[in-house]
Amino acid sequence: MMKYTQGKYILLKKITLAKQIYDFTILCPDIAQSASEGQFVHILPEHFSLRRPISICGIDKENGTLRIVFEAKGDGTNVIADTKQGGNIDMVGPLGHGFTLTEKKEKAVIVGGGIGVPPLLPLAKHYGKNAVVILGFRSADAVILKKDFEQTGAKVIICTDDGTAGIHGFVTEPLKDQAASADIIMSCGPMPMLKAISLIAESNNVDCQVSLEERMGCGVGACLVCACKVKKNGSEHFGHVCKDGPVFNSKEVIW
Amino acid sequence: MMKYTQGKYILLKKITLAKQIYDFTILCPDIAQSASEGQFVHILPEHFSLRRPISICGIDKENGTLRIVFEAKGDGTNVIADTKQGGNIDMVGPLGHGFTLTEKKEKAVIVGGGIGVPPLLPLAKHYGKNAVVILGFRSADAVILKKDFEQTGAKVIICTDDGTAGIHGFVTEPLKDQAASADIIMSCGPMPMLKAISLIAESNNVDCQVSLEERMGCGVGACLVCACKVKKNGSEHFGHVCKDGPVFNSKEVIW
Amino acid sequence: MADLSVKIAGVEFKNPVIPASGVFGYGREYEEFYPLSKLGGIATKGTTGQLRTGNLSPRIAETPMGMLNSVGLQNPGIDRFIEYELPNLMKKDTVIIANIAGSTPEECAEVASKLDKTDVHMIELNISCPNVKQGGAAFGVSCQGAASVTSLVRKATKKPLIVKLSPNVTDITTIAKSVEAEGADAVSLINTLLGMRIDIKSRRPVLHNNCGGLSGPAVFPVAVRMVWQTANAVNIPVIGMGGISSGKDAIEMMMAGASAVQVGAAIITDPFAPVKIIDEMNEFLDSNGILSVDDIVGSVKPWQ
Amino acid sequence: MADLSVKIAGVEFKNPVIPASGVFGYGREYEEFYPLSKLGGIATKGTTGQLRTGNLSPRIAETPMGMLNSVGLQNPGIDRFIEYELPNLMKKDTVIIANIAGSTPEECAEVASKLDKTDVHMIELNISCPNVKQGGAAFGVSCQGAASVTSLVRKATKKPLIVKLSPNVTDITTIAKSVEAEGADAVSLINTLLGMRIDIKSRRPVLHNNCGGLSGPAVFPVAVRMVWQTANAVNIPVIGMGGISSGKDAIEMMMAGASAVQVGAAIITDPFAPVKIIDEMNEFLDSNGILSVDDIVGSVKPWQ
Ligand SMILES: Cc1cc2nc3c(=O)[nH]c(=O)nc-3n(C[C@H](O)[C@H](O)[C@H](O)COP(=O)(O)OP(=O)(O)OC[C@H]3O[C@@H](n4cnc5c(N)ncnc54)[C@H](O)[C@@H]3O)c2cc1C
Ligand SMILES: Cc1cc2nc3c(=O)[nH]c(=O)nc-3n(C[C@H](O)[C@H](O)[C@H](O)COP(=O)(O)OP(=O)(O)OC[C@H]3O[C@@H](n4cnc5c(N)ncnc54)[C@H](O)[C@@H]3O)c2cc1C
Ligand SMILES: Cc1cc2nc3c(=O)[nH]c(=O)nc-3n(C[C@H](O)[C@H](O)[C@H](O)COP(=O)(O)O)c2cc1C
Ligand SMILES: Cc1cc2nc3c(=O)[nH]c(=O)nc-3n(C[C@H](O)[C@H](O)[C@H](O)COP(=O)(O)O)c2cc1C
Ligand code: FES
Ligand code: FES
Repeated sequence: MMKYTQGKYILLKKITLAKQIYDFTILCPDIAQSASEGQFVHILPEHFSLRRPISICGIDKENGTLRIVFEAKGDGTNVIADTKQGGNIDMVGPLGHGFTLTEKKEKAVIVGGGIGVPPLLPLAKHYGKNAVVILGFRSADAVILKKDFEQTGAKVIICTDDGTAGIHGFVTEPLKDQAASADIIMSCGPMPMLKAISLIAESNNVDCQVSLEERMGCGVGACLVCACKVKKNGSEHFGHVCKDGPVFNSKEVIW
Repeated sequence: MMKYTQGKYILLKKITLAKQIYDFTILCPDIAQSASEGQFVHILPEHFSLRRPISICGIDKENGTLRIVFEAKGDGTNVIADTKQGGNIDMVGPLGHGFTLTEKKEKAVIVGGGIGVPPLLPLAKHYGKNAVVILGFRSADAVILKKDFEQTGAKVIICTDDGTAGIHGFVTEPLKDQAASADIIMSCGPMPMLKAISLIAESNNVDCQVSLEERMGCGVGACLVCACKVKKNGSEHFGHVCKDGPVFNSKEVIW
Repeated sequence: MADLSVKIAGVEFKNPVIPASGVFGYGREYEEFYPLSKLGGIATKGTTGQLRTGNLSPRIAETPMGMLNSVGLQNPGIDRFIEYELPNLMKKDTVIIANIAGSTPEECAEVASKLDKTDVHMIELNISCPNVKQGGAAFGVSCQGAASVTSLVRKATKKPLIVKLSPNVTDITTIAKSVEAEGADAVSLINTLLGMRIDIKSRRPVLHNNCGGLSGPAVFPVAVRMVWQTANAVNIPVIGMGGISSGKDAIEMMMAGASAVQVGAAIITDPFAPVKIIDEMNEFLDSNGILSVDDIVGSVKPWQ
Repeated sequence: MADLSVKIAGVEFKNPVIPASGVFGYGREYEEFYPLSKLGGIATKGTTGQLRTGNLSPRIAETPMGMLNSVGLQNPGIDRFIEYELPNLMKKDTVIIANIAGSTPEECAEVASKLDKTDVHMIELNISCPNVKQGGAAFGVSCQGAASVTSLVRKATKKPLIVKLSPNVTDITTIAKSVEAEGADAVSLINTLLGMRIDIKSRRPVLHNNCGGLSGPAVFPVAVRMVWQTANAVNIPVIGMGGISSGKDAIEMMMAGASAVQVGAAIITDPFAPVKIIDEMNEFLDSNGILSVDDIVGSVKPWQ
């Protein structure tokens, strides 16, 4: 059986979550069937040469759909955002090495920042009430997916940089309270945040998985453009975010 | 006042006349206002670098619309043909030196071949019942604009290469019968046809205007890519189809 | 409104956007779209010693995000240019750059010396055309060829002299340095990249000249690289061009080291391109709090 | 169904479509999309004497109808390639072309001599990388550099040897002739054009390496021109590449003189590109009544 699929898939539902943040539900039974938490899809904006990697935010194997939530930031994601409901999305997937789930009964502390929040939703679903979810945003109007996370039964803590919603401050503050009792920490967001989180995890001796970003070409591990330095078995080498990641054990990452 | 206009204009009406032949009505009051018979508009297919020259087939100054009829032949014209009713057409116009109309009461013999037929419709309107219109097509299913020409009051003669409609044969046969009594001959179509027509005109000592084609860049006479050899005052030089033409006196053309 | 003015070889430009030679004729046609005084300058169609009819048609072909042309220096000759086109242009309140070319260094020098007696603001010497004395290789593909024609033209005129470089070379910086050494006041680049397209139905090259010059957005990354390399290699100003079609492109080219930009193919695609580019540059500078466009020239911070 | 098979330097290809070096790894990933046996051949990622880690990220940037890359020859080294990748590839029922490179002619020759003892079908020598012995200029930009590395590699192996040429040169035909003279069995072209992009917000080059290699549809007209020139200058077969993204492009490249084609950037855009290209070539040949793809090689009819 072939592991990867490429095709033009129908955009079933399109919602705007916040300014320039879109929530797409895409009919793609073959990709949905084999997708897992933390993987991504690689989307080609029409008339572009490079695909855009977007994390999977929801997997509905029964209905054969995937959910993605993304920011229309530059030229390519703006073109993707312009797709009309019923239109086509040219997509390759599911790609990458996602999060490694542990037993549901473990206490997972799930930490997301900004547009790094969406891929964490499936994790909250998995751990349910045993999860503590800490989400950081710029301000109240940038908060996304709060309800979705709450519906998983997880405890949800919101932080904003400007205090307009939830705790005024960074996600690292509530994390410090939670880390000691955590069985595992999982995170996605900007690099400085991930680095801070991995230090907290390390000092608490808790396993930590982080989802990284790098500019990509093929998305499948062949072209070697998405290299990032990683440590494995003591020695440094180049890993590839698209295939060895995007999710890495925080101890492997060279910050 | 500026002579040329460029803008995105609304496609009001889109009709399919024959296989791959489209009839567009475009709202462009500024262009319509100054357009005249035999001129063309220069249309940019989205994501292309070069515009496509398309002759004006109808000018409605009152409603501010232009009509164009064109064949979706290659990549660019296919993209233009995909424009939806209500969508935008990026257009520069009106361009070129068109037909020079003589008095309405003169006998004009108007000869068109294939997709060269559309620009002749405004001429038939001008000369009305004094016009004899000879239109040649591949076969019955390629015949376009027959009714439109008939409505002008002109006498319309249809020829087809395969005899499936009208006279079986080339437009030159009926032209030979009409040329002697003609005051003027006006024509648009493939080069070999135009050459044959200009020879008939010459032997009957009738003035003849022909509309030529050449690959174009700017469309306004600046880039010099649409050069064609012409004779003027006895000496040969390069004319430019976009500005000196597309309509030339047949005696100027070097065949 | 940021200050868009720039000064190159002593000549003041109200803004750094100049229609490139060959796409803008002598400005007459574009005056039907907008006043030419909006432009920083105008580089006129390449002019030679005598009238030239150019190559046979077709002379243009579409390519992915670009175009090939093979006009082949069609022009009415320098005398007619000086008599009929230049006086009109000089009234337009914009910098007039006379682009010149020739089949021999002597022809180029003769054209330049005729321009020296006019009011034209600058001369741009195109060295991408074939040197008949050297078996038809372009002047601009060897240091020696580039130097020899520059040296002769330099002697023929006191006007600010821009030498326009060919990108079809192994190392453009060596050519730039050799024309700098011969007294060029500035260099402009890039001219077109040599390319070809074939109509697979007829099996004929699309251009009657078989090959032609590639320009348009497709070549932009090559142009940025060459401008960056050249700006780092010479001490005279660099005028950048090749694929610029937006204000952002112009800003990028100037950050790479260009003191001004020229716009070619984009005008064929959209006659308003240069005025749109000026507006977009203004917008970018304003929204980034940059007071003068001069401040961004060569401001790229390369990785070590 | 037209006959798509071609023969180059004695090696039979079932069809003329070959993923280009660097975009296809060692095929493992694309086997998850389609069987590799569908392909005419596979050019593997450039392999050097020792493991190389390549350049720092970012290593890729988008450009109009193209892309820049600066991977920088990351590879596990020849020994690991021979031990771990090659045996797997040799089972795939397609022609395996080992692309090799090195910092010195000696390194290239050593890699070739190790491959000589394997079952690999062909060797493709990439001469676009810097020669450390010559101050870092690429071997491939001078006839002497190209000849010297070709000559040494030629002595190291009896395998059919393809030399892959750099387009960043004034005259590619002189380089092609000098590698032909040193015993190359074929040439392939074009490698990437040197380019640059700058992020105007951060004023940083997008690529950490500052410059990178341009490929994709944008370069297609340059590639067609160079293939045409080269095919007319040498007597050995030419393998054409640079911007091919459709069956029609492949046909055009073969009409220009290529005996087979490689596909790079298009695979990054669409993993199925090579199989789509094979299907589209078949369609074109069939609908034009052409029985064998061999018949179109070099069939362009230039204007006089
Ligand atoms: C594994 C992975 C998962 C991601 N998941 C999401 C998600 O769920 N939601 C979301 O909004 N964003 C996500 N991103 C970031 C997203 O890919 C970029 O925002 C997007 O590629 C930017 O494209 P653009 O056309 O807007 O920007 P442009 O500036 O036009 O992009 C130019 C090039 O740079 C690349 N690029 C720019 N920013 C990034 C970035 N941050 N990471 C990787 N490549 C980049 C683009 O892909 C493109 O190749 C993810 C990135 C990765 C690597
Ligand atoms: C003054 C003038 C008026 C025209 N009026 C009409 C009209 O009313 N209706 C109509 O159907 N066609 C008309 N044509 C022809 C029409 O311009 C071409 O069919 C069209 O440009 C082809 O574009 P494409 O994208 O289909 O083909 P492609 O093969 O993709 O075109 C590639 C390039 O070649 C050019 N080209 C190809 N064929 C021609 C041609 N015959 N003449 C000029 N350039 C060409 C294209 O403009 C483009 O630049 C006219 C041409 C001219 C010069
Ligand atoms: C149709 C056309 C004609 C040109 N003629 C000339 C010319 O006469 N002299 C010259 O120096 N450059 C000429 N050029 C090159 C341009 O001035 C410019 O260097 C090149 O096109 C790259 O810029 P662009 O990508 O913005 O077009 C011509 C370009 C085009 C497209
Ligand atoms: C990501 C990437 C990596 C490449 N690596 C190599 C390489 O290792 N060796 C080589 O000879 N060419 C390499 N190339 C060049 C391609 O093989 C090819 O020559 C070039 O990209 C032009 O073809 P294209 O336009 O189809 O991509 C690489 C190209 C890309 C895009
Ligand atoms: S994007 Fe190609 S290897 Fe990761
Ligand atoms: S198309 Fe530019 S001069 Fe005619």
